[in-house]
Amino acid sequence: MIKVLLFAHLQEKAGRDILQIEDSSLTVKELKKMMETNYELGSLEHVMVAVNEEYALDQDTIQPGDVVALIPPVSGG
Amino acid sequence: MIKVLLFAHLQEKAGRDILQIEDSSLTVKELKKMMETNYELGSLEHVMVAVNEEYALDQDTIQPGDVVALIPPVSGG
Amino acid sequence: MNESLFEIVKDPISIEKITNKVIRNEAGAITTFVGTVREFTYGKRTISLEYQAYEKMAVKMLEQIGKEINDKWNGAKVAISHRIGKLEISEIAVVIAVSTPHRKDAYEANEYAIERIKQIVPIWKKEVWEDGESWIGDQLEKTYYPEGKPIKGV
Amino acid sequence: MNESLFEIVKDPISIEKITNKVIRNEAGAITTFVGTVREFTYGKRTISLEYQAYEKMAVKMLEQIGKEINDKWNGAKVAISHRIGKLEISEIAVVIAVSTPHRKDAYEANEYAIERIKQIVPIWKKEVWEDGESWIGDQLEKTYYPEGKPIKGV
Repeated sequence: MIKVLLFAHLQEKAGRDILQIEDSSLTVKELKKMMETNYELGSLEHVMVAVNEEYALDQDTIQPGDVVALIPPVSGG
Repeated sequence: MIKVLLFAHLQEKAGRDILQIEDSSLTVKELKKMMETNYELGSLEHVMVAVNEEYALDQDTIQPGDVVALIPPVSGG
Repeated sequence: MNESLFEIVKDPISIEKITNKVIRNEAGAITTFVGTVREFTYGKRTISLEYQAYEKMAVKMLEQIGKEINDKWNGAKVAISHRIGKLEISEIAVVIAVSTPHRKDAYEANEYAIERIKQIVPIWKKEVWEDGESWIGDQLEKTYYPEGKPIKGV
Repeated sequence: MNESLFEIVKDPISIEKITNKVIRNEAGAITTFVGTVREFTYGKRTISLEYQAYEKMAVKMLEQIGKEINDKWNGAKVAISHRIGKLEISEIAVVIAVSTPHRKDAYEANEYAIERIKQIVPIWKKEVWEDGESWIGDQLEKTYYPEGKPIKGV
């Protein structure tokens, strides 16, 4: 199982702050595509992905047990 | 009468923080020369002069009643 | 001294407290940046703001910014506190304090910190206006990450 | 609000108090510079410092710096407090707070203020070391004033 954390407008769109997906393993790119298809999150083109609190690249692999976060463009400061 | 205020090492050299000079009127340059000659202040080459709290030029005139200050290179901040 | 130099907080931030974290005998220059909630942005009136963070990762990223600054400016000490939750106009959202032996470094390193916060720290701002509200993204207007993640700072 | 934005003081300076003077609804960025007494300068150990000022003129010059900043950076608000008398290691000598609508201006204007203080404000520092003491002049190592007075800032 992989946990996916949602923030900001993605959290509001999904109506929750965490999703659980059953999958053996997949790439970041695959995860983004799956999120776009299965949940009504809109385009994730400009959304970054963090795996276990580190920014990840499209080709990085996500393993069961990982905590993933979808990071829309940040606006702190 | 013209008041001349002294600060920092000039004050210590002169042993006081204010001098009074009797003079009708003189230029800043003349004042500096007179100070060098009559008081043991050392060279005033790098010392600026303020007249009534404004920086003055060598050729500016000091009138009786003016408050003059000898301003060695500053070191605040 | 067990206090944390990099933190996400829910209560008002004391400028004095954050600045004092970096005051040291050997560093004569300290710069503090204070970011407050502005009433008008491009003519639009903000009523209040709400900040949300991925807290654990945000703290990690703030720590990373501290490390980057130490690599770039010798002898710098950095403390950053970012507040989240609802903030009113004029309230403090972020305080960055940097001390260095030399003055120029304190300004440069501090400005670097705020730029990096706006690039890599997972914090989001929701603006509430008189006629609606919206999550604000992309303050730097650089949504495109060619590497798929923020550019490395070092 | 009757408080003074530019002042020479004899008691410890509160960073928070000076910074609060410039916080405004319309300015989202505040930079604060804090200058403290450094223990070591070029390897020489300082025990304590004494600052002396030509107070009336010093306040006037601080006000002038404020005006120069307003001419150069639109919508900036500046507050400067400089302490005089005897100061111990790590104590605060000067606090400069600048608020501006835009971040970059707040850094630039603040750095301009400290540079100008070191040029035109009649304040002098006496350093006390283990083996003696001396009035320090010319922190910028620019003793030569071709015009006979400091170069105009504007």
